[in-house]
Amino acid sequence: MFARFMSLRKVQIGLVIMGVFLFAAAVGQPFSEHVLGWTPYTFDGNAMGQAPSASHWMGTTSSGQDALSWLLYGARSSMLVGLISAVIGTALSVVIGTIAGFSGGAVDRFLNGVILVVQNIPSFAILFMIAGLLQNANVLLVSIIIGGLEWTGGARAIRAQAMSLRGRDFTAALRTIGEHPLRVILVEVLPHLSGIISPMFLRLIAAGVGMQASLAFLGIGSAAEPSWGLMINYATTQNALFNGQWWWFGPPGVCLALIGFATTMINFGLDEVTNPTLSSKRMTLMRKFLKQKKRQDAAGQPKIGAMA
Amino acid sequence: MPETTEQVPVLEARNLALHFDVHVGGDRKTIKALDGVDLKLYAGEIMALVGESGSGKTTIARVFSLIYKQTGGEVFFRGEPIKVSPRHEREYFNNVQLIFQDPFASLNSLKKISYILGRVLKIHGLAKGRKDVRQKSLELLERVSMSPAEAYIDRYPTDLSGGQRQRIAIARSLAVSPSVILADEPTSMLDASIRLDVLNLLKDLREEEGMAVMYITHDIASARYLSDRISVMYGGVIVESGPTEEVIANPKHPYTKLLLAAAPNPARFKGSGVAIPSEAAAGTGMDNSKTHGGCRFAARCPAVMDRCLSQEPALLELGGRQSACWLVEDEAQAAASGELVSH
Amino acid sequence: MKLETVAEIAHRIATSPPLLEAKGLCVDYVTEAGNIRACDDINITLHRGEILGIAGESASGKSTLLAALGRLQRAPAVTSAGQVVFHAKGKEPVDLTRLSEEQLVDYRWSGISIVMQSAMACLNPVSRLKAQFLDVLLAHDSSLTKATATARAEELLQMVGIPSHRINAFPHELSGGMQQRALIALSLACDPELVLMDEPTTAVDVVMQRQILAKVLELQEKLGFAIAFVTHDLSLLLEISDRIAIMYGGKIVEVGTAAQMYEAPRHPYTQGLRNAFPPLTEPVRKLTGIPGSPPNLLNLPQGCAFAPRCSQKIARCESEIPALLDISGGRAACHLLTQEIPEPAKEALNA
Amino acid sequence: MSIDVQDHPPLDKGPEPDLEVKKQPRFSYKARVQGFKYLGKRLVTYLIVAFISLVANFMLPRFMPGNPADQMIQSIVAKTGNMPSPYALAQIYARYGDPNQNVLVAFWHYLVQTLQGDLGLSIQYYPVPVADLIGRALPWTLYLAIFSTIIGWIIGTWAGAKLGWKPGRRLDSIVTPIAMFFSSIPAFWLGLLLVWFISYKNGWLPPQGAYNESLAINLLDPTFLTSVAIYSILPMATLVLVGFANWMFTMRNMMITTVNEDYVQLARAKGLKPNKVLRNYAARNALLPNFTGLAQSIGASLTAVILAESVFIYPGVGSLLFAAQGTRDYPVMQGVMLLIILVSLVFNFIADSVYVLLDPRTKEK
Repeated sequence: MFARFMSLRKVQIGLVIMGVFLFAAAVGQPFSEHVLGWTPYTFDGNAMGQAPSASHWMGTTSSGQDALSWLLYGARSSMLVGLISAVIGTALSVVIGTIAGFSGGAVDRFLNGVILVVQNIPSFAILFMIAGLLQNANVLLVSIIIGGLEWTGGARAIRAQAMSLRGRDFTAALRTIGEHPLRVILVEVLPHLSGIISPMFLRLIAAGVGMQASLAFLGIGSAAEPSWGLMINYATTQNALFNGQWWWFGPPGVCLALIGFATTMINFGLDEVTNPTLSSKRMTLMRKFLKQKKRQDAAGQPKIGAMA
Repeated sequence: MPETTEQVPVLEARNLALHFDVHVGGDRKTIKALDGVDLKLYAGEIMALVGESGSGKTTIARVFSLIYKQTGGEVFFRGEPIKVSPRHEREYFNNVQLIFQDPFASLNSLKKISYILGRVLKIHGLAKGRKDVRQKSLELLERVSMSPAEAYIDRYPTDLSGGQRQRIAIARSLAVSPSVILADEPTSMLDASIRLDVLNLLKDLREEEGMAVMYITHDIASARYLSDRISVMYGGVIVESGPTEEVIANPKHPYTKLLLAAAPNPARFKGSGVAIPSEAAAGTGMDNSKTHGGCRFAARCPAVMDRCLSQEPALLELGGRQSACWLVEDEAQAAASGELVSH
Repeated sequence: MKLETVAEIAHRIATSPPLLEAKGLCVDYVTEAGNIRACDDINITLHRGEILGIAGESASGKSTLLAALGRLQRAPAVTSAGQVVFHAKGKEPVDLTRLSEEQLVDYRWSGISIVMQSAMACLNPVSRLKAQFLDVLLAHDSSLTKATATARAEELLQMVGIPSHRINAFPHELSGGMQQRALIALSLACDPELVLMDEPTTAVDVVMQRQILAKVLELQEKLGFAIAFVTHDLSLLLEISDRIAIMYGGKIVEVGTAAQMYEAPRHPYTQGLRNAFPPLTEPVRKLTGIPGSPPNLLNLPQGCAFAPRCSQKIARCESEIPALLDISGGRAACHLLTQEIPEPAKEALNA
Repeated sequence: MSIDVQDHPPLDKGPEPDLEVKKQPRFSYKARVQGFKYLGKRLVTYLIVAFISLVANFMLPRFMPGNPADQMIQSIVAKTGNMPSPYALAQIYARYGDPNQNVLVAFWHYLVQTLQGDLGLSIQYYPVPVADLIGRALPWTLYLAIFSTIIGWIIGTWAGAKLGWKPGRRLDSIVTPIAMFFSSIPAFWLGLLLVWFISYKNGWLPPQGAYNESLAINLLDPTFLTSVAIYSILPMATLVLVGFANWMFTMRNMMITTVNEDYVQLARAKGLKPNKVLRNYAARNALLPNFTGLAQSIGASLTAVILAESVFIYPGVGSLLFAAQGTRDYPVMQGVMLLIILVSLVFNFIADSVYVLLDPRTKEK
């Protein structure tokens, strides 16, 4: 299963993109500071609004900041938001979903009510309100709000799955051999939920990254944290696009799109592995097979017609 | 098995009932999955429980394996009421094991056979240390004729055929050396050619280890093949029971007759000159949520009488057999009066 | 219903013209692990008005074959070779495998219809029975009006014992048995010449199964359509089929009348299968089933697919695939039947 | 979206008991009552959400650093040169914390005011009531949200049905990843690109605003309506480009699964025209989840609409919010947030109603 997953082109592309961004988030800052010699906080008075060159590989902003170092610092804050909100959201949905699904009865009704309520709270509105009032939207705040509000879809799916697993014969069988209930959940059942957990985790990463960028673009983000959204915000307010400074305006948007793209690609791959009817590999094989047969038939016998 | 008064059944149900409320589109209704079942299973015997789906046969197995809790009546193990507490439960499951219908669902598909068998051995302290666990697991596999055992132990259930999985499930149950096996349609998901293997395995286990087996099935022919005694269920109650051959050869209850007539019989092959029953009784399975005035089979019964619509027949004794039908009572009375006359 | 003798059945089949012929039919499943041949070189003729039973275990290819006979195989199954010749009434015989979807429309439902295992899954959950009857009736008979088509649909439902007012029901409002009967009524809507039945009674209880089968046999006698009936339950097939084809590992291994299959099956697999159903009326004796498990189609043995489980195999069985050859009164694919064989094996065969 | 299924102990395996006597036609009184019951339950949930957001709206300013009430009064003084009116003062204290008043009493006043539609006065446009500002902006936002979602839905669903009917073709393998990329682009960034390329570089369409400002707002004037349509092309295009792909993917995957269902195969076997099978059998069933998602996503699309508005300086609540953010106009910010929550709840409720009407099976569960 895992080997099949890894062999899919979509998954490979998605994982490579995610890998690159994770790598940039990990080593981008020291690299920018020590190798490039620039940070978003340093201004090169000799190169303001310059196109990519040997000293500024991706050009500079109107005030002489190095675009590449912006991008690298932004990668860190984006990936941090994505990962933290994904971890929080996933943890919440797994815990609440399994407890609801496994306990049933009053506990389940209560938790299901909580899920329904939280599900209907538009997270962006809350985020905007809190961040706007506090005049601060640092990585942690954004992550906590996203993670704390966007777990409901996953929790519902996990609850349903846990309910069906609870009724499944193998869990009943485990009880009759005396297996501890906690072990049944953690060791036997949890692995069955990976098909729900992993796509949810990926979606939450994308949601966190996108939300943080949106806030920063609106100027609600923390101005002290260089991020892609803030970079686009500055580029917009300083008319980068209309001055032809594509190297300033373009890359952060492409980076944001690539993260969303990568997570969608991986999720498509997951779908294909868990549901073979969606397998594009098999579809391609089918098409080839049919084409080949058509060719053979055309060569061999009359194409259509009544029997003599 | 001879039924003597001293003998205490290993498992017994007295007036067992399981009613549950369901919601159908906002309506509450009560489904009577079991509605007063008396049942005894003796050590070393194979008893078949036969009936259509919805008759309650699987529910009985699930009450006996503590998956469902009855809402009425009592269940006994070796004459003692079954207590449900973690400590008692463990001891109980050392004696009573359930084999599920679907071997694809009863084994965790993400765990290897070695893990599945190893866990039960470890939990019950039947083996210590890696080597011992593996050795004992191999022995279990050999006991259900999965040989060479080495070829199977490191595989996943998904690599095995249905019959092989069912053997694994049986092997897991055997690990605790139970005295009763509740086999809930253990062969209905299996291919015909391997079905007999599993049935024979159950038969051998009874012969070699003296286990009692409750064999639940809708296939009356296989019930005949395997069992000593047969109980027929309909609508949550037992309507007929008795020694297998007698019930098959001379069914008393109209429902048993219907089941026998409906079962495919290869001896009636086309061209054999034996007619197949053209139209079985009309109507469908019993709706357990409806209340019934009289006999629950009355609506489908070809021999229905006025009395059947108003009075529910109880399970009556008749020469070592039991049947819940007014016709049988008449017969019994006739026999009794006949005896009187002859005396 | 009148009871035919074995000879009468044989005569009826021999004298009725062919309706559907499979010639060298192969069906492959295209998978990432490689192509799996689910049906391999199938040759069989179905006659007008005949009930042909196709028996086999899981993965024997029986359902795949049935679908391929009606050109209904779905991805990833592909008919990879061979012909399916259909002799429609008043038309030239035609090879169904060479027709386009559009051309097939002429032969669908009025020529060949199908009943599948799960009626609940076969009926469109979001439309009423009426709509599902009307679309097919109107598509195949332009002379019908909505009113006459509705009347016809109601008549069909009554024929299978469903009150005609139920025509306005959604599928989920019917019980399982009713759904199955509605599906059978639907299959007869356009007076088909052949009805393909894929385990039509597996999902219902034994009593309901008997009712449905009785209805099907009654209608078949009245209307005269042919049936290809697939099931894993050989004892059921013995009761209802004129002839039975046994499949194993994607091939037909034996064909013969019900009487032959019951009294003297020739192929060791058929013998095993025949003995795998405990009797209901005959004395009980110890039965053994067939050791081992069904073959893995991805990794078939070199010779006869049944050889690894066969208790009578000879050297040749492991290297050479036996062909389906005429034997007295039927056909079978087994080396034991076509060559000099040692006495003990022969005795076993004749036993 | 899924429906709550009551959890009950499993029955004996096998077909359900025959309940046909009890079954009712689709729109019977009973079925309707069941549908209403379900909707009633949902309504309770939404009321709870609405209440929670009211509480949050009330509480949040009280956790703000500094003293927001005083800050607000100061900025009003700085703006107008006068102290706010006694009415405005009372309101500010009621909403943003009066140390002399009991919190519960303050909450009660706040609640009564809000339910009467009184959201306070804007600071930026003092003394214009927030409700008026929002009332003017909301139609524009709803217009963008509803139309862009519906257009995106139609395009996505149609394309998904086509791709899923015969998947695996070359078209499928090209369109799918491209759509994936588009769906991941942030709306505001794409909007800016479009403005730059279409309006500034080529001057094909107006870059900002909702209509030609020289015209008077008159819904019966065709010139005005044409102008509205032309001005909305760019924001709509942005939202559709970003939004249609998700519909396409779900529809495509639903279609692939549905095409393999027995009833679609049976429809094929019936010899119906392929188009009819596609329409009446495959698409009709595959459409259900997409259809119910539609109303719900209009509410959810507000986020993207707000962002797009700020790019196109479209006079909706997004621009209002953006401006309020810049001037610390808390009453407007809070009003807009409440509104967004309420609007999404309304659309969620519409989605539930549609679901109850559409799927004949819902009521049986």
